[in-house]
Amino acid sequence: MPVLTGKELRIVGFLCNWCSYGGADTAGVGRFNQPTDLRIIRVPCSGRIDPLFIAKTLINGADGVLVSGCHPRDCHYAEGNFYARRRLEVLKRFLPILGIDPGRFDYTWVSASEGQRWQKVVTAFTEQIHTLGPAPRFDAVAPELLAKVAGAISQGGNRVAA
Amino acid sequence: MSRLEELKTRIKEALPGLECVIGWQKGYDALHNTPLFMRSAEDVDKLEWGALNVHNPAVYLPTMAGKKVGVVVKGCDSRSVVELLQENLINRDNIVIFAAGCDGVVDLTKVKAKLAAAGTGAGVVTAVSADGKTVSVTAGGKTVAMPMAEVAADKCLRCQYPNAVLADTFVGTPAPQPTPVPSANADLDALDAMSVPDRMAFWRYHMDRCIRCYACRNACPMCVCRDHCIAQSREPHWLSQDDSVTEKLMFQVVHAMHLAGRCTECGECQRACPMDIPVLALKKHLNRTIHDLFDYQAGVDAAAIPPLLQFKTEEVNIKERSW
Amino acid sequence: MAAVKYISREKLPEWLKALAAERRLLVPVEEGGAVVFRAYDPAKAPVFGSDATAPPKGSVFPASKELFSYTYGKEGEDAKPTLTLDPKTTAEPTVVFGSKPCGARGFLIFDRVYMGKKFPDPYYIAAREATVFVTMACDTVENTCFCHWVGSGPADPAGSDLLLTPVAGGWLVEAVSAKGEPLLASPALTDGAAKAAEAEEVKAKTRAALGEAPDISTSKEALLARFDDMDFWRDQSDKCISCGACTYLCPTCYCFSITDEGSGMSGKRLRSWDACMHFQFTLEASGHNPRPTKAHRLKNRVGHKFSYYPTLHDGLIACCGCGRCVKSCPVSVDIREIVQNAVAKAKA
Amino acid sequence: MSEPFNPYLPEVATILETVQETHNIMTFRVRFDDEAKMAAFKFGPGQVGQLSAAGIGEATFVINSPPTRMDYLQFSVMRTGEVTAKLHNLVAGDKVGVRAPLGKPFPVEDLKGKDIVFVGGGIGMAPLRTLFLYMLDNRADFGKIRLLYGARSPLDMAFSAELPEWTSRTDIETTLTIDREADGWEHKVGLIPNVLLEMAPKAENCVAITCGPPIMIKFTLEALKKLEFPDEQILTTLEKRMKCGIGICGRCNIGSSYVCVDGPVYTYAQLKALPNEL
Repeated sequence: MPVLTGKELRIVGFLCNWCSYGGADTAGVGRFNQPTDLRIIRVPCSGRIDPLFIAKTLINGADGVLVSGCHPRDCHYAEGNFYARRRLEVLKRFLPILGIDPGRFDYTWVSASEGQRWQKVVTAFTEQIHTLGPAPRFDAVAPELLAKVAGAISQGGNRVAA
Repeated sequence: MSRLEELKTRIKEALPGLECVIGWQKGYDALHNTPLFMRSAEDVDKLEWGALNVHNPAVYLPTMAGKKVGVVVKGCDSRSVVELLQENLINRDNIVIFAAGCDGVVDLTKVKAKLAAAGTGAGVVTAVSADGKTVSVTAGGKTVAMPMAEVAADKCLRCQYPNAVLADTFVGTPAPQPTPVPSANADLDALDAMSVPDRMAFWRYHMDRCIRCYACRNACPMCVCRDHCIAQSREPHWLSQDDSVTEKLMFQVVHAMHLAGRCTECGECQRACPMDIPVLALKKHLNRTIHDLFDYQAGVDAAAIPPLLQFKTEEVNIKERSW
Repeated sequence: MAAVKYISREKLPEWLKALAAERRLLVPVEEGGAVVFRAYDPAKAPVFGSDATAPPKGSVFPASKELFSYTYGKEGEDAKPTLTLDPKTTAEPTVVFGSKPCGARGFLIFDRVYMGKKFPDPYYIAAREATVFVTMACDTVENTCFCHWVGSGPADPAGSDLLLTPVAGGWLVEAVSAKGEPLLASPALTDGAAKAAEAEEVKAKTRAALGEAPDISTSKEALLARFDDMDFWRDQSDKCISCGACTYLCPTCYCFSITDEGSGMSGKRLRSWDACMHFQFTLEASGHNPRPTKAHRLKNRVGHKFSYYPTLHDGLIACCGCGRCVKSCPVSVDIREIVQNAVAKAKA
Repeated sequence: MSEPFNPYLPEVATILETVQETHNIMTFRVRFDDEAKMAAFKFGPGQVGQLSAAGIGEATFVINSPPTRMDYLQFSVMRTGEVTAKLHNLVAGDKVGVRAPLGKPFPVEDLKGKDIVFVGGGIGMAPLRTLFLYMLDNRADFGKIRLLYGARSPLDMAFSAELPEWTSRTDIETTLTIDREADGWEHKVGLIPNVLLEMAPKAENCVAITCGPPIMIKFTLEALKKLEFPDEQILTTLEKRMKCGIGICGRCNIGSSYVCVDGPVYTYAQLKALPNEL
């Protein structure tokens, strides 16, 4: 049963195999109530997550992306999540310049035993996405908006008066 | 002896030990210079130095691996060489770097706009002269004087390294570092001022005319995957052949993310774009982020490790969300 | 002889609106500094002065076109697999307004390939037949223009249906094909007989401004003679960065790729522009590549236009001389220079 | 009005049977779902088709069944890339698309009355098989027929189910060879060009038809020259990356010759006249 009322949105979760996937499992086994918008993709390590996975997911219309890995210092592969943290932070700051609300992406750390923390994270993130609503799409930008931004940067090119 | 003549002399001296030396020569008209591959003394005599040397010759270096080559660089080009060295993509022993102080290069898009405003066009240019302060372009019988500050490439308007950061042969007196001009980041400033939905509209508007020629990628000295770019592979299948803005923009994201912490902001991506798409703004934004997060600038120290190839257990500038 | 008409600058929007009412009307407009062909919007003035950054190639040969859609399914009690293919070859009636003669002439190169006897291409034919070209003769010539090298000129009507020539206050309008004549019916057009002489003068003046073309009539043999001379091609291609700007912006480059895009049980097969300058173009599944370096690929591009195509098509050069490959090249690779170098080397 | 012929639109066909020939070669026997089109389908030995795995793409293969046996069209596919990997996962009953026939066939009429030497290596046997079987089905039209078929090892030999018949027939002479000794192998051991030299076919009134990997072709051509075969009496088939198959898309051309329409069958004399870009 969805915790949140209203239409389900499309949220994609990339979870590391060793901690967060276990954490989500713990939450399930513990029968913690969770919203059902999240679709989980299990990856070996948060360090495996190419920021482009997230960018492609969002550009192609997902309403939100959540990444979760082992807590720093607890990575199964010792340092995968340290690299991930740098990449994910860079991506998070990059998304708004593309026109994607930074609130549509977040990353966090949840261990395999933290079922309750997982419940909290997924609920808070899902609520956040519901507040933002369905993601606007690049291929459906209103013509008025296009006209508005057309002159935002003055450029030269090979324009010649008619 | 002028900088150019001294460069020619020094290159001629070095040429016998080199496969070639890459520089610039006059192109098909007075407004365009073009990359020059010097293999003989007669080739060296064609060398040019000045505001029309817009190209970054470092782009050719990774493709010439295994050969000993020379390259003539502006300050900004030298940063690409350094970044390539940082990443072990070229071998220092195989590269001979020739450099001179740079007084800035023009942005041909800005020159075209000036010509258009004067009622003429870039296609009919017959003469160009530049003295460091002003560029005078004669086109369609009119001579238009353009202050360098108005037609220089953005990177020149905030240039920190007018002299090569690494060179084997540096000729002439070093060029003074220019004072940054506010308009140097007009594109990024405009984007910063926009709302997030407006930015989506902005990219939708500009990417629509992308022809997917990958000039931005191929002109980029740091795009070293070359023939194996994921944009054109079927396995993995990152991009489809749909003529859609999402596919086109996705490639720009691929390019930008693969440049994170590596981009020296030479501006070749945008300069090369035949459709004048302002793709450099994405990299400017990214570089600002990298600088804010890691206090790092690519391509100035050959021994430095790019920030995304290292980490700190306690990151000073990354504030994670508490749930 | 069809009537000669005149359209004034003031009356032009009226004519454009009338044309747009009945079909898709593509005009050159400025977009972020580039000039591209877009559906006519009365709020946005077309740009007719200089040649468009991108030619109107996409009007008939879109960058990406669905050849058919496919759907897998199951039927019957034993759930036998099914596969349904659904092609769409129809095209929208279109007027391309304001291209330069070279941009329209490019399709003559396409026609011989796509409208051949053995495998006429239904997608191309439908689009070609549905498209009318209202072309504007040039009154200025750019440094990159070389239409006169390849058997054309700044007022070449070949490939166009109406030809407009700039005269004082507007344009002289001539029907140069039967397909163009119905477009003259608009009341915005007036009789143009009085302007005909002025138009002829403009045409002659522009043609004279191009000067004499060098003799490249031996390009067919000259390029073949250089086929194995890889030092020559290394020198020609040294600065090339192997991007696709030259091919995608070329009004005559007609090569393409076919790819399937889909997920799950359905999707589509697309035909999309492809560029012989890309490594992947001829890369075989085995890893072998008959054109492994940019020198091989540039050789094919120049060879195709100035040697192989003319060999197959009565000497017609697969180039319209618009110069886009030269002016849009990030490193100013100049195809004129390459052809001349090959011709000169053959003579030597 | 009926739709004009669409050269890009495949015929939907059903896989009747698959045969795992070797670890990486699989044979597909297919029939068009449209029986009228199947009945009307005509092709010559050596012509190729584009097999589609819709959703992945198309790739070019020779129709290696002969036009004299029209129960099905047979394609043998070596797994090398994306499309062939997908095809290898298909089973009887699955649907494929077929665009055929494309290209030019072997000049069958010119071969009548001649002695024939087939020299096939590995998957290169596929294009020879169609002509070979066609000749067997019209045996009286041709002179002496010899087949030399080689592979790396017995396990790499495709069409193994047919080999006993080919080697036991008395109206033809079949020689099988592998590169290195293998247990239980009763035929020749040796590289194809060397075995060919041993066989020493006489060039007079004889046509050699060869197909195989590039290195084998190279040395086979040398062997044939030693045996004094004139260039006009050597036929081979080329392989190139193809997309359209109808002479437009610009991949398979060698100079002005488009392999997909002017080939894939060339005489050595024709090949020599083409620019060097294989």
